[in-house]
Amino acid sequence: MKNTKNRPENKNHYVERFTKGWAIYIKNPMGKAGLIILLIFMLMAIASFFVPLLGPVYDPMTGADPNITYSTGPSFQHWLGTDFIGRDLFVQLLEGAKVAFIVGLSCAFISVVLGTAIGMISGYAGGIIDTLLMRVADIFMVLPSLVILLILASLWELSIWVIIFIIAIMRWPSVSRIIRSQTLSLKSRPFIEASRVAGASNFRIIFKHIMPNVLPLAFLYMTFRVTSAILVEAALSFLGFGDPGQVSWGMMLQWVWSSGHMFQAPYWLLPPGICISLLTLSFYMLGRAMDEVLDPRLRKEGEGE
Amino acid sequence: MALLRVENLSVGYKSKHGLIHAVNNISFSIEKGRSLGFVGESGCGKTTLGMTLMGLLPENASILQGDIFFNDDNLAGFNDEKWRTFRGKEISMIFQAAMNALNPVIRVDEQIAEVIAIHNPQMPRTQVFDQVKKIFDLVEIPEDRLRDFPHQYSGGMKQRAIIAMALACAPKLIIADEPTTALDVIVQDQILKEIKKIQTALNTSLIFISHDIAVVADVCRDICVMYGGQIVEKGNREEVFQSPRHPYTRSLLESFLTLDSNGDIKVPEIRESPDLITITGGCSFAASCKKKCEKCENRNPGWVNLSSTHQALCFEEVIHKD
Amino acid sequence: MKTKKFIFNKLIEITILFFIILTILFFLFRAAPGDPITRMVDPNLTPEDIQHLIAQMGLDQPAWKQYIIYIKNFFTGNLGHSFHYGAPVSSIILNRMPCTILLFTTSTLLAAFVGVFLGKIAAWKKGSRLDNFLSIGALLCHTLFIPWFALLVLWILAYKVGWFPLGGIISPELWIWDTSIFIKVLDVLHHMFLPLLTLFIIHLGSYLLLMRSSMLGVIKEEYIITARAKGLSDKVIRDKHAARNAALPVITSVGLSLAFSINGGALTEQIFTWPGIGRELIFAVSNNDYPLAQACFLLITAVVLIANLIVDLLYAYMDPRIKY
Amino acid sequence: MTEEQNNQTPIIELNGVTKEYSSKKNFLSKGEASIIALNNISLAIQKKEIFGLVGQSGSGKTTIGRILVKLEEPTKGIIKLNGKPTNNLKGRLLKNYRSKVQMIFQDPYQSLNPHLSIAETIIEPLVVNRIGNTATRREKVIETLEIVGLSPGQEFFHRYPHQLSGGQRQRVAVARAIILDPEFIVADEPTSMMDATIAIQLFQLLLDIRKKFKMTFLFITHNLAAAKYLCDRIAVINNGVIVETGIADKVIKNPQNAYTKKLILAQPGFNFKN
Repeated sequence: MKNTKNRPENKNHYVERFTKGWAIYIKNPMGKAGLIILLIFMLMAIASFFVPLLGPVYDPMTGADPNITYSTGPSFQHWLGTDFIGRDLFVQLLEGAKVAFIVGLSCAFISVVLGTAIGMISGYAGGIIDTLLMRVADIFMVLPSLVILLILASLWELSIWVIIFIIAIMRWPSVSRIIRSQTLSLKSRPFIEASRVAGASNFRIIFKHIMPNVLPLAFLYMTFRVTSAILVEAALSFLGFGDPGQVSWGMMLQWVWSSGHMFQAPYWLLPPGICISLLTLSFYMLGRAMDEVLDPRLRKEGEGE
Repeated sequence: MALLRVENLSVGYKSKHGLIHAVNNISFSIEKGRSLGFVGESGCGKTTLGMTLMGLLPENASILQGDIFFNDDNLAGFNDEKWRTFRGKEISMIFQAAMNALNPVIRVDEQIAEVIAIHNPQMPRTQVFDQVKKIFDLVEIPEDRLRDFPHQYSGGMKQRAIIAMALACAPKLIIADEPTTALDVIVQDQILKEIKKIQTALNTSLIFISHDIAVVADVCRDICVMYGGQIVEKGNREEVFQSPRHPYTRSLLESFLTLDSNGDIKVPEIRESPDLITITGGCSFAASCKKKCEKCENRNPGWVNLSSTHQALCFEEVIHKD
Repeated sequence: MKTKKFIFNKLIEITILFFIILTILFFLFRAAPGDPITRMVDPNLTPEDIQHLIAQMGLDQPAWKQYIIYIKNFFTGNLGHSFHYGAPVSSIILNRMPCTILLFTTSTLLAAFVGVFLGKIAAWKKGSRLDNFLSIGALLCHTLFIPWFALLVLWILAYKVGWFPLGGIISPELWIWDTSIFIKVLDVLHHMFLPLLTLFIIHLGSYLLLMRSSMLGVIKEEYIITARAKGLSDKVIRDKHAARNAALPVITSVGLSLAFSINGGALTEQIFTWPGIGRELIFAVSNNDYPLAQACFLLITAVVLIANLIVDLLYAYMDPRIKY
Repeated sequence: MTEEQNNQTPIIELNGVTKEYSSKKNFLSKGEASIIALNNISLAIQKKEIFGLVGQSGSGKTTIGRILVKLEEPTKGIIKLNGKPTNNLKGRLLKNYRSKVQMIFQDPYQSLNPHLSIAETIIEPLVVNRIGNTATRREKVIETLEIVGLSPGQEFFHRYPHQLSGGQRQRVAVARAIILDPEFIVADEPTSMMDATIAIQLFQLLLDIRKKFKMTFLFITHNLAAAKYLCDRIAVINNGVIVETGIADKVIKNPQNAYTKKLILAQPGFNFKN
C-alpha cells in the first residue's frame, strides 16, 4: 500500500502545531523582547570563546594589564575599564555570560528531566510510591538552596559543575509537583482509560499518552528554572563561595564589594548586575510568552476555538 | 404593549477567521406574564441571545444591529452604568447550576442578600435578610441551610438558590438558560415545577432557553425554534410541536425520543453545522434540507404566516410541498 | 475538634521532617574531609576544656553513639560552642532571632498585601496601560539580583544622598545615653528602612504576578458572570467575588516560596550588616565556625516548617471548602 | 432474577457484586467511613442483546461499567465472561479479556488523546495486542472507519481529534472499541454530551453494528427514552441497588418498582394540559 505517506503527514502535525504556536508567541511583545535580549547574551557568550585568543591580556582570570595596577574607568583599550589588578571588565562580562548560560541551562535541564520523570512516576503509580516520593520532594522544597550550598561550600570546595548539580537537585521538587498534578488529572481522563481497556501497558501509557501531554509544561518550567539557577549561582559567587577558578557575574560583584570599590567604581558595579537581571528577565519573558501559547485560557477570546 | 420587543437583532463575535454571526436578524416579543421558549441545537445562538438580553456579552462580541425595547427603554443603547442598575432588578437570569454559578467562598444567604441590597440601598440590613428568608421559603430551601456555603448544597438545592437569586428583586423578566441541563430527571422535574409555579404566582415573564424540546414544551406556552442564528419557526407550543411546518423543526421532532415514541423515529442524515461566518444569500438550512428547491440556495426565505400566531421562515412552495 | 487533630498530625509530620534533616546534617558534617574534632571543637580553648567538650559531645565515641549524644544535646538545648564568640551557640542565635523576624515578617506581609492589591487591579484592567506598567515593573522586581540591588540602594540612598545609615540596626550613641523609647524605635526604623525596601521590592514582584495570573483565571469563572448579572458594581465584583477566590493560591505559594525568600533575606542582611540569623550563618560559614553554622541552619529549617504549617491553617481558614 | 432464562450461558454474569470505596485521607488518619457504590448486584446479559442500565448520577451505573472492563475490581462478588470467572485477572489473561470486552466513554472530547491522530488512536488496540503488520493494520483501520460512517476512511486517517466534531469523535471512539472484534461492549452514556439528532445517529450506528457483528452491548444511560429505543432489556439502578429488571417496553409501560415509577413520571413529555 501507500504506507510511505504515513510519516510526512505525521510530521506535518507537529510542524503545524509549532508554526501555530510560533504565530501566537511572536505576536506577544514580551516574548519578542525576551528573545532579542537572549540572542544578544548568546552572542556575548559565544564571543567569550574568541576574545581571549586576542592576547594573554584578555584572559578573564589571569589577563592583568601590566600597565595598570588599580581599577580604571572605561577607556578605548578597556571598554568597561579594569578591576583593581588590571583585568579587563568587558572580557569578564563576556565570560560571565558564558557561565550564566552553562549554569542556567544545565541546571534547568537536569532538574526538569528529574522532576518530570519523578512527577510522572509519582502521579501515575500513586499509593505508597507517590507518598514516599512526594515526602522526599517536601524535604527538598522547604530547604533554602542558598543556605544548603553555603553549608556544603564550607565543608567542601565546590567546583562549578558540583554547584550546578546541587542546584539542580534542590530544584526538581517544584517541577515534579506540577508534572505530578498534571499526570494525576491526565490519568483519570477517558483517553488513558480507553488505552488501558485496549490492553496497553503502563510503560506505553506513560510514554505514548502522558508524556506528550506533559512535555510542553515541562519545557515551560525549564525556562523558569533557568532563571532561579542563575540567581542562586550568582548569589553564591557573590558571597565568595563560588568556584574560585571561574569568573562569573556574581564573582565580579564579589570582587567589587570585597575590594571596597562598590561606591567608587560604578562602571564596575553596574554591568554585572544589569546583565544578571536582564538575562533572567529574558528567560522569564520567554516563559511567560510560552505560557500564553500553552494555556488556551489566557489566549484572547475567539482565537481559542 | 409588549414587555420586551426585540427587532432585527444581530450579534457577532470577532474571530480569527472572520466575524461569526451568532445571532442573525432576530425579532420577537414577549408580553407580561407569558413564557417564551427558545429551542435549538448547540451553536444555534440561543445562549448568545440570552447573554445579549442581559448585557453580558463577552468583550469580543457586539450587537451589530437591531433594537431591544424593554418597556420604554432601548437596551441596545445601554452603557455599563445603566445596565448595572437594570440587571438583577428588571431582568434577571437563572444559570446552569453545574457551571458553578455560586461563589464558593461566600455564604448562600449573603449572595442573595447582596442583590437586594444593591438595588435597594436604603433598606436596612435586617429587612434585607427577612426578604432573603421569604424568598428561600418560596423556593423551598429549609431555613437552617441559609448560612451554608454552596459546596454543602446538593445540585437541586444549588439550582433553587440560583432561582432565589434571580427572584430576589421581583424582576419583570427572568431568563433561564439551560437551568436543568446538569440535573437528574427527578430533580429536573421538581425544578421545572418550581419555575412554573413561581412564574404564575408572581406573574413575571419568562424566557426559557434549552436544547431539550420536551423541557421547553413543558414550561413554555410560546416557542421559538432556532437554527444557525435565526428563528426559523415560532408559534404557540401546540402549533409548533403538534403541527411543525419548517423542515428543520420537523426533523428535530421526528428524531426526538420520548417514552411514547414507538418505531416511528426517523434518523436524520448526517449534516454539517451551518457556516456562520460567510453569510450567503440563501437559507442556512438549505444544505441539510430534504425539501429544498432551487431558490433555497440563493434567495433568503421570508416569513410564511400559518396562523395568526404561527410563522415559519421558509418558502411557501417548500412548506406546502409534502 | 478536627482542626486540632489536623494541627496535631501536621506537628508530628513536621517533627519527623525536622529529624530527617537533622540526621542528614549530622552525617554531612561527619562525611566531610578533615577531622571532625577540629571542626566541632573550638581550637582556641585550653586543652582541658577541649577534652571536656570532646567527652561532652562524644567525639571519641563510635558514630552511632555520637548521633545519640547529638540528639540528646539538641534536646537539652546544647548546640555547641561558637569558636568566634566563645559563647554557647544557643544564646547567640536567640539574640539574633528577633532582628530577623522583625525584618522578615514586616517585609513579607507588606509585600504580600501591596502585591495582592496591585495584582488585583492589574488583572482587572488587563491589557490597559496600568496593567502593562505594573506587570513589567513586577517582572523587573522579580528578576532583580538581590545583592546587586541592595548595593545600588546602599550606594545611592545611603552613600550618595546620605538619608539612611550604611548598615546595622542601631546607632550606638543613641543607646548609650538615656533616650526615650520613642527615639530608639525611630532609630531602628531608620536603620531598617533600606533592607526593608530591598526585600519589599523583591517580594512585591512575585506576589503581584501571582495574584494577577490567579485573578485572570478567576475572572473567567461563572460566578463572576452571575455577580455581573446581579447588577453589582465593578468594585464589589472585583474585591468581594474575584479577589477572595484569587488570593487562595497566592497563600499556598507564600508557603512554597518561603525557602526562596530566605535566600534573599540572608543576602540582604549580609549587605546591610543587619544582625540577623542569615548574616550570622554567612559569617559562621566564612569563618569555619561550624557549630554556629549548624545551629543557624537548623533554626532556619524549623522556622520554614512552622511557617508552612501556619500557611496551611490560614488557607483552611480562608477556603470554606476545606475542613480539617 | 431475570425472566425467560434461555439455555445458553449468558455472555456476562455478575453475581453478588459489591463495591466499596474507603475515604482514606493520609497514612496518619486511618480510613473512617466507606461508601458503598454497589450493593450486591446480580445481572446476566445474554448474547447479542443490548442491555440497558438506567440510573441517575451517583447511582453506581458507571461503576458497573468500569468493573466490567476491569478498570476497577469489585470488593465482593463474581464476574463471569461466558461462564468463566474473571476476577483479578493479570498479565496475558487480562489482555485476553480486554480483547473481548471493550468500552465507549461518555465524553468524546476527553476520550481521544489530542496528540494522536485518528489512525494512531484506532490502531492502538491492534498494536498492543500485536495483531497484523503495518499494511494489514492500515487496511483494517480504514475498513473500520467506513463501518462507523467516517467515509472515505482515507480522508479521516491522518486527521486529529480537534479537527472533528463531537459526533465524529464519538464515532472514532466506537471504531476503537470494535476494531478488535470484541464480544461485548460497554457504552457509558455515549450520547449524553450530544444534541438529540446527533445522538440518534449514533444509536443507529450501534444497532447496525450489533446486526452486522453480533456484538453484545451494555448501554449505560440516565435517559429512559433512549434506553427504550435502543435496548432489549433494561435494569433500573438506584443507590447501588438494582430495583427492577425486565424487557424494556414492559418495564416502561408497566413499572413495578416505586422508584421506576417516579423516574417515568419525572420524564418531560409533550402533554399540554395546563
